[in-house]
Amino acid sequence: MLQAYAFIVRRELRLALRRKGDVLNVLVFFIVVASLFPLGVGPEPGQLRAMAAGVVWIAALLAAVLSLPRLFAADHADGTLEQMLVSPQPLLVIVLSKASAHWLLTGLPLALTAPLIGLQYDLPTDALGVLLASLLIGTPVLSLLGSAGAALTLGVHGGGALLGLLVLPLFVPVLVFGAGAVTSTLIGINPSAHLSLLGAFLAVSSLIGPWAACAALRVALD
Amino acid sequence: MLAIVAGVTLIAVAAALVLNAFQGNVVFFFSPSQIAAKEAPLDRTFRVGGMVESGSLKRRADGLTVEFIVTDTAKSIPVVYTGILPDLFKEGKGVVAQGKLGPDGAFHASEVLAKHDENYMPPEAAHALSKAEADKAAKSVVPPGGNR
Amino acid sequence: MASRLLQFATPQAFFPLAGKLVPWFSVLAGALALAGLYVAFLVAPTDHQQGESYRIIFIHVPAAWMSMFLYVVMAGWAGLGLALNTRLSGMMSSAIAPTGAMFTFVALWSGALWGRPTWGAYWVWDARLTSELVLLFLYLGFIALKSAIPDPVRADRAGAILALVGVVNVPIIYFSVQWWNTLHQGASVSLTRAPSMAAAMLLGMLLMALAAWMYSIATALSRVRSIILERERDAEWVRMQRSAA
Amino acid sequence: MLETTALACERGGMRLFSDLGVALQAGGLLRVRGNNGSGKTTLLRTLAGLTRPAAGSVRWRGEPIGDDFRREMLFLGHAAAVKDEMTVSENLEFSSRISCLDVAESKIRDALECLGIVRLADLPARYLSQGQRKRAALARLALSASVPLWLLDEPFSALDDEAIARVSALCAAHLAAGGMVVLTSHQDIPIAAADARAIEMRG
Repeated sequence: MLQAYAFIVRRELRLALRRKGDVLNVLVFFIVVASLFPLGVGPEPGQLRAMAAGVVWIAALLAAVLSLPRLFAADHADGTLEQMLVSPQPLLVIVLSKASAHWLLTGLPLALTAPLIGLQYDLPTDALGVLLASLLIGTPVLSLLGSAGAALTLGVHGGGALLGLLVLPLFVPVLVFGAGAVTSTLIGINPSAHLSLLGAFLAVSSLIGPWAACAALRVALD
Repeated sequence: MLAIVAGVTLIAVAAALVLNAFQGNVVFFFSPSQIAAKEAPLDRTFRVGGMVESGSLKRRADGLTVEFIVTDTAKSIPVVYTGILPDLFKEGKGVVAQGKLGPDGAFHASEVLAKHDENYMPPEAAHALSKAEADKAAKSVVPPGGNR
Repeated sequence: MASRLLQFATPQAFFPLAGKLVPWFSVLAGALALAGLYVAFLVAPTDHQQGESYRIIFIHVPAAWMSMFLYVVMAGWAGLGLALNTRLSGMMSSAIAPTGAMFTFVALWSGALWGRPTWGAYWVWDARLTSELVLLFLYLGFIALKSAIPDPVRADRAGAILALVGVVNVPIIYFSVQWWNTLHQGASVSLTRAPSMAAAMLLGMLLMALAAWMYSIATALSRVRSIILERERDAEWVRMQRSAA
Repeated sequence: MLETTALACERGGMRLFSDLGVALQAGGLLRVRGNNGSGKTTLLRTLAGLTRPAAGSVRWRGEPIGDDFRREMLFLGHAAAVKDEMTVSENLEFSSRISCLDVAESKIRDALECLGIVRLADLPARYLSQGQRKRAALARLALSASVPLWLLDEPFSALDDEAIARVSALCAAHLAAGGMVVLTSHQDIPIAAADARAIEMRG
């Protein structure tokens, strides 16, 4: 089981690295969106610091939604997804390895670059640490629930926007606790409550997301 | 079978984390006693919460800066605020202010928040209630979240 | 008893039954609404703090209750359809969704209109209004997904999965917004938990809630009839129905 | 081994076939004939467990089909299931590993040799012709002797005569070794089989 998980993830990474563009596009999109806000809202440090967490988190959400359709679409088009469904591997393993690969290619890079953007927004160092922590806990949720959304809209006309409409409401708790953790450090409140709630939501999503993705894939390929 | 075990552990982890979030000293704001006991951060903005002491509201000559005293019936702290007070701000009612401790020991607020409660009842019942509230408020006030 | 009930599970058998029930529920909804409005505006006293503007509660609260109740019912029907592969359940969930979305929209607007006199702003990022807004997005997502998928069988199942994921998340979303709201808005010191509702006010609200419920059943049943006709249009019994009419 | 009872399938609300009973024993070959849209592919996908039947059931060794069944079944659909970004041998290696087949490098090359495309082994699949892609997909048959049930949807489409001969030889060998093959095809390709049967799908 674990072995199958490993080599499917390796296959996903190998495929992604052969199409470097996709991975970099998501990262550049994240940086561009996060850098647009000061241009739109004005460079006043106090203001930027207050909204930094929200901006970074929303940019991460949008970047994730942008990259979700590719999770299954290419394999669906050339028939390899169908082969995975008839293979002896439990569908849960396939969905989990796809979601993990998506996180390694989008969630993780976003989390690692976020502190740089936080500096742009004049965030103090301890807030940067909490920003990184909140993203590391929160971005897997984007991949887990996102994979369910991608499976539901597989092959559906207008999938991209529809996918956004489906998953963004489900990401509200991640945005609330993720951004909340950072802003609370700015006003002297201990962020542990936010981070542990974020972790709780991650645990719940790792239950709901894969179940929904498996059911949705079976429906999509019926 | 494995899926069920994984499912149960995930739910258990989620529940544990949620409980942990509540037990932790979830401070919405610091009470005047905590500030007096030096628990609040000195060089950083934080929030103070308590009751506005009746009769303590004073407006300075410049017409914009106000001073009032926030108390939790044990300790109290003077607050200085430049700006328009929210229309629900009343003496004797609860308030939360965000700002920093000044060198003069007063709390310089950058933001003052007030919130009305959701009780709806005819005027007569309200008078009876507010009289009871006043007596109770004098005895003890506990901010939500019960920090240690 | 169950076998007798099951025979209504096929769309063809359910179609005439729904037809008979719709008028009953509509009349019931109308009567309850009239009684509720009468109590709300003529019997219930004014409020000590907000005077007359609080009367919007008779629209806002029932609508909010219905918006959440209907989502659970919709998810229930959808889940049933997914598990038992019965077509009628999927149709019922599609029939309920628009009414649920409408009540959410009404709850949002009445909440906003109410916020104007009390909090001084049309839109207030209050926990209830915000989580209600997210609930509206969940409804719209469900309706959009089902209309985007051409094949009705797949649409029902995909919609069911989304509804089930949503129904688990609704309490979590409400809780997270509640938590976020108390921090943003600043938690004021809460004193005693006084009795919050006068008897007459409670009665008005319950009557309006029941009226809303009857209305939902009536609209859902009439909407499911049109869905059945649409889905079964090339079925034998529908053609006979049309030729007879 | 493989049997269906009162099987019925629908597509887009239209009933394709109903009350279909099929049984297949070791060494059995089943051809599924029928014109376009008669439900051949739907039947195969139902046997593979991809499509949920409207009524009836599919059983393997007396049990409803599930995870264990997929360990003993190979399904090749219309799509060649080959990734453009990966080379031919990488594709075969992945599809074999995911089917829990033992995948030594030499075995991969033998399988490609068996389908006559070993010289394309290190070429990204993007550059293959339609027929070559089909051969790359069918190369898995050469590695799947240990998989009892083969479900092949139009295995001979887009293949030239030489490839057709190679594939039918593979099928014959599999049947002789006690395996089972269910295939749909418009061409009547002779395959030596002890117990060969056919069903006609009426549209």
